[in-house]
Amino acid sequence: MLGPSGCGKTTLLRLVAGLAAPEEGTIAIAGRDVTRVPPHRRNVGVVFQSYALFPHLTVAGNVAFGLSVRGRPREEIDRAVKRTLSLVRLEHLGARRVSALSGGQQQRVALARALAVGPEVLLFDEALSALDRNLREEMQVELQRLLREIGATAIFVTHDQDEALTMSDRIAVMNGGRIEQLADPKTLYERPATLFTLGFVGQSTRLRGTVAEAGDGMVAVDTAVGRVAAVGSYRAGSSVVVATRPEHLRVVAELAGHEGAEHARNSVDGRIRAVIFQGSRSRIEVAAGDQILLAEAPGRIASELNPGDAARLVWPVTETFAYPDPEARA
Amino acid sequence: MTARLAVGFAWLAALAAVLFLLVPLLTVAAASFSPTPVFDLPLDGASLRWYARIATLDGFWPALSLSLQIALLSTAIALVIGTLAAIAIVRGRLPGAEALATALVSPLMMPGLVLGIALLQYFRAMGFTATWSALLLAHLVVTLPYVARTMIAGLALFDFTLVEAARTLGCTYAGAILRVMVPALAPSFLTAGLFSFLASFDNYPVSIFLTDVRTKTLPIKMLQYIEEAPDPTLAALSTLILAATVILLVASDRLIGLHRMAGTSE
Amino acid sequence: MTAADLPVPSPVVSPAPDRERWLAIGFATPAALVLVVLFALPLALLFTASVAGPAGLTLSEYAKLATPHYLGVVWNSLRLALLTTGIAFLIGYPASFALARARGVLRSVMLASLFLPLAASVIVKAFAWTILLRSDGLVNTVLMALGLVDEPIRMIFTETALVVGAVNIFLPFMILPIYAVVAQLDHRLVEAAATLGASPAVAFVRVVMPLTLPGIVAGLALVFSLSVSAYVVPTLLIGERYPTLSTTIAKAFLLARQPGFGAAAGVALLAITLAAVALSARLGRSGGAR
Amino acid sequence: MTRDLRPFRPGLSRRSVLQIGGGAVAAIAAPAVVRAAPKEIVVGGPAGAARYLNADVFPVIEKKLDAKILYEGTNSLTNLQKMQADRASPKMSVVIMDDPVMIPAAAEGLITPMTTSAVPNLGKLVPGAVHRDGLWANYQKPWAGIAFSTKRMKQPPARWSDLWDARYGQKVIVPSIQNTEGYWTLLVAAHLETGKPFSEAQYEIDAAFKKLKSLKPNLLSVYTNAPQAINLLEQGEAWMIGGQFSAYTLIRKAEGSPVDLAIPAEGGFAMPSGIAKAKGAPADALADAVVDALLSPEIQSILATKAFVAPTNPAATTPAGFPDSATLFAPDWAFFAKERAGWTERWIKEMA
Repeated sequence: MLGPSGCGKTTLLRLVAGLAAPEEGTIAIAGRDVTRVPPHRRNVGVVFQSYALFPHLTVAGNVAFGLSVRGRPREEIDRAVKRTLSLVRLEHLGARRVSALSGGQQQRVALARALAVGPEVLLFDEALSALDRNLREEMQVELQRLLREIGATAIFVTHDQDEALTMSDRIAVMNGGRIEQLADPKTLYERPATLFTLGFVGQSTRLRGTVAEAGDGMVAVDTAVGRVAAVGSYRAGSSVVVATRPEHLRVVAELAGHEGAEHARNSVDGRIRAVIFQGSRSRIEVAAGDQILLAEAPGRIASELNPGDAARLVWPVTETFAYPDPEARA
Repeated sequence: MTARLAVGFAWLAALAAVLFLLVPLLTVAAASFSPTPVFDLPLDGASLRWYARIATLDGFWPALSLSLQIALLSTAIALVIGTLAAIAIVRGRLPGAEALATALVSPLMMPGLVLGIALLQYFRAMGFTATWSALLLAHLVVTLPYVARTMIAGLALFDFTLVEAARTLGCTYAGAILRVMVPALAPSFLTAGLFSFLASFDNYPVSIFLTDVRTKTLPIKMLQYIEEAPDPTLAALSTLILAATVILLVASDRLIGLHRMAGTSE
Repeated sequence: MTAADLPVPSPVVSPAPDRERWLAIGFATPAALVLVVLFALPLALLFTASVAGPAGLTLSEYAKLATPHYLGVVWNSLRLALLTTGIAFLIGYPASFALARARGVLRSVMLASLFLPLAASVIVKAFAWTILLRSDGLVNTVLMALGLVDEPIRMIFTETALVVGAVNIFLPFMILPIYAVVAQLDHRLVEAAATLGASPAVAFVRVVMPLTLPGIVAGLALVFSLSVSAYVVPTLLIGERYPTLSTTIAKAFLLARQPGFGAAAGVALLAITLAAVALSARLGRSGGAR
Repeated sequence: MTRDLRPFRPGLSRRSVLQIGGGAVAAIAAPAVVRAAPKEIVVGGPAGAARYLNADVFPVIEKKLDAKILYEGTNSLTNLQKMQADRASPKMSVVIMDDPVMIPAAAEGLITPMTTSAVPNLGKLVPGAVHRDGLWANYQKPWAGIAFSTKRMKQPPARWSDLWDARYGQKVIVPSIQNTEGYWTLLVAAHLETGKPFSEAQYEIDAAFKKLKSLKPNLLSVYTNAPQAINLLEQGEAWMIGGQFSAYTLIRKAEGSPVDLAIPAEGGFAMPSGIAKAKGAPADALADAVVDALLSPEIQSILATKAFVAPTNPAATTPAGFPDSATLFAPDWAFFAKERAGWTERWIKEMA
């Protein structure tokens, strides 16, 4: 579950865990309706943002907690603790107090504690956000490995799109308490269903305009910089925002021969405003009228571009999407 | 540099506080060995005659037993309802939380004897004359402020996610409070419980109006003994109570320690 | 799904706020019930006498309180409470930090010395203070040995003795609630503040003080309430030359048989103290939010 | 003053408040009614008297009456407050209080008259010992003088004016007027200021306060808590307590404390210890019998030797060295009881 702070993703997680109750609707885990089931009988494992490790218990005590609450025999608990701790590679720290651990270790204890009870669903609430960048990336890989080993369903809550794209099979983008789109990472990125998803996941270039012609799932939109074709079904006269990903925009030095050559392409003429070097790629800002359009180009091409040059931007119509204009609506 | 000074100052203040608090107690303990009937220091010689006298004091054991019953019960009840109220106040979803927090301390703002007179007339006006129950109810009012105030402070820094974590791990709400919040807040619970127990065990301004000839708490008996004669009997009695409290403190220290140990082996 | 039929984003609705609120109300109810049934109602009943005159409602009992003598009595109570609370805080606040740092036997001894005095009756401790503070007592002997004074200074039955005794009796109620909070304090926060460039003093004022405010407010509220309403302490340590609201109330009810006046003084005491405690709680809250 | 003596009466709002509270309290704790065993009786009185009454007096009476006496020893004013609250079903059948407390108890209708038919000894007491046609009687008269530290003073104080002697700066303690024995200092002050005999001086209160003010440099403390004051005297921190009485000081002396009681030349005073029956109390006949026993020569002889008090039954025998009861001045307690609240306030204002 991906979304900005306050969008309700943690609340949704708490609803799944049973720590909050819905006013309406149902929650089902593996087909079982758990809406009225209290958290302690839902068999979910939660890794909290703050980890919520019990300060009065040791590492092993924390991991054993869920099983000992369930009244399992001591030998079984000991075995499970040992197994789970080795899973998170902390078998040597069982007797430590949790306050004596580093952030990454604490995170792994929290994970081990959630895993030890053999939950049907694992819930992660911003579980990696407290870690520094390197550790976070390391943990992402390790978590993926672990989750594959265990084979449990895991729900991550995060506001970090990279983390979401890296770790998930499916992503629910949330905004204002609603799911904007539920899709696999690729679809989500390539076919964002809403303007919000488009804006929240990755970069975009947008133009505001009015639908001039419509038909067959395609629209032609008049924008401040000319007519643009896009995928979408709107009536003529609707206010829309057309958008595409910067990497689809190609900067073409003024080569007259290309004009109109490819029917399935949009093109806009403008002037290069800035070239921002970003390693393997560069970001290029092109001014067209009073609009600024974002494009990306491989370093090799970008090095030939200079601010002030005239430039034409070209991109495929199939990668251009039209969305209702939220401001016009308001 | 400033930090080191501050730490030094803190230790100095703590040392001064400890000495300051213990000096009158040591004075009492020393005076209890007086060979003369005068509650005074210095002593010439030492004697245990005032300890021997305690055994002969009439009504001492029933009074001690009553005081223990009332103190333990009122503390137990106050701990439960005071902690619940503190949770409600600290979690902040309670309308008028701040007003309730202040109101919960208000019984301490009344001189005990006013509370005693008020409760006496109130109970009698309702035809309620059972001394034991009246004492318990009155002591609940006396002990609740200590528990509530201490727990509100203690809970302020408590991370309630711990309770939620325990719930997702299989604890009921009550179980999570008992297995996680209570041990994690052991110092606060210990403080609240001891405040409450001792406030009840040492109370006389409220009790004096509610006790009767058959049902007297220890402080009321002690007041009677000192009225009979201001001799070192009271010093001896106080010294014994202090000794018992030391044992109680060591025991609770051990208990908390044991609890921690139990936690590690879980 | 087409773009045209996308739902309009709506503002966040927190789930079932009523349920949480009802739970909180449920939790607070037993304590509130005890307060109302066993404190507010009995006092209200007793205090109706303060406005009950021979011919209906009257405020004449309150008018009596407004005379210079009784305003002086109110001031005595406040002065005792303020001095006691202030001194107890000055000693208790730093001491609670040392207590939180102490480990092992040292901590046990320190904690014991805080709880132990609560087990000794105020009357016995007053006897002890008399022995310590009298003209040939320990304190005067030490002062003279140190050459600080030439002849014994009178301490018993003075305001000094009163405040010393009151601080002695109420100090644990300042230290222990603060300690309970300080002990939970995450020292990484102080370190974090230091890495942000805060000097120790600034880190203390901006980070540590606000975090320990719940403990401070608890300590101040307890000690102020206890010392402003103290009856036995002033009676035994200074006597009649320092009349307080408590001793005045006691006299009115028991000796003078003037429940009306006693009730009026009781209402005044409760009002003053509630105001002071509510104010300190509010200051604590605004300070904590800074 | 009469206005202030009115009992608490439930009004309308009060009743409704009680109903709310009653329901709630009943829900918390079901009331259990404790009934006294048939041959048991509760006697209320000052805590200070508990030891000698329980040790030396009650066992004799219990044997005689074949009954059990339970002694409720509490401060008189607290006892009065409890009697008032318990007036619907009194717990104490017999109460022992000083006359100044008997007077409000009588005014509030808490005590009931005794008759010579039920309490024969009532008719045999010295004149002036029975008040208001048998509403209460003085069963003993401790005498008051100046208690002094034998450790500090080789010679007992000879006159009441010694309390004012400049040699005793901060060495003197006097009882608060809130205590019955606090009256003696006021009375002596009036006598010293006006030169009139006690019987006339007792009404000269302005003069009394004037003289009393000049005692301030000598005062170490004004006590309401007697044990603390006695302790200071026994330690030798205080040299004299003005207006202390025999049933306290001489018992301490007998136990070995370095204190004694002097009767100054101007005369000593009779403390007014009264006994009465509580109105509507259980075990009425037994109460009569207990009061009669306490007024009997046999018991009063025991009291005299054990508690150092003057008997009020002339048939009782007194040990040697007791002051003649007739020389002890007994003041107008009704006047004292009426004025006490005002004097207390004035005392606090002027002596603070």
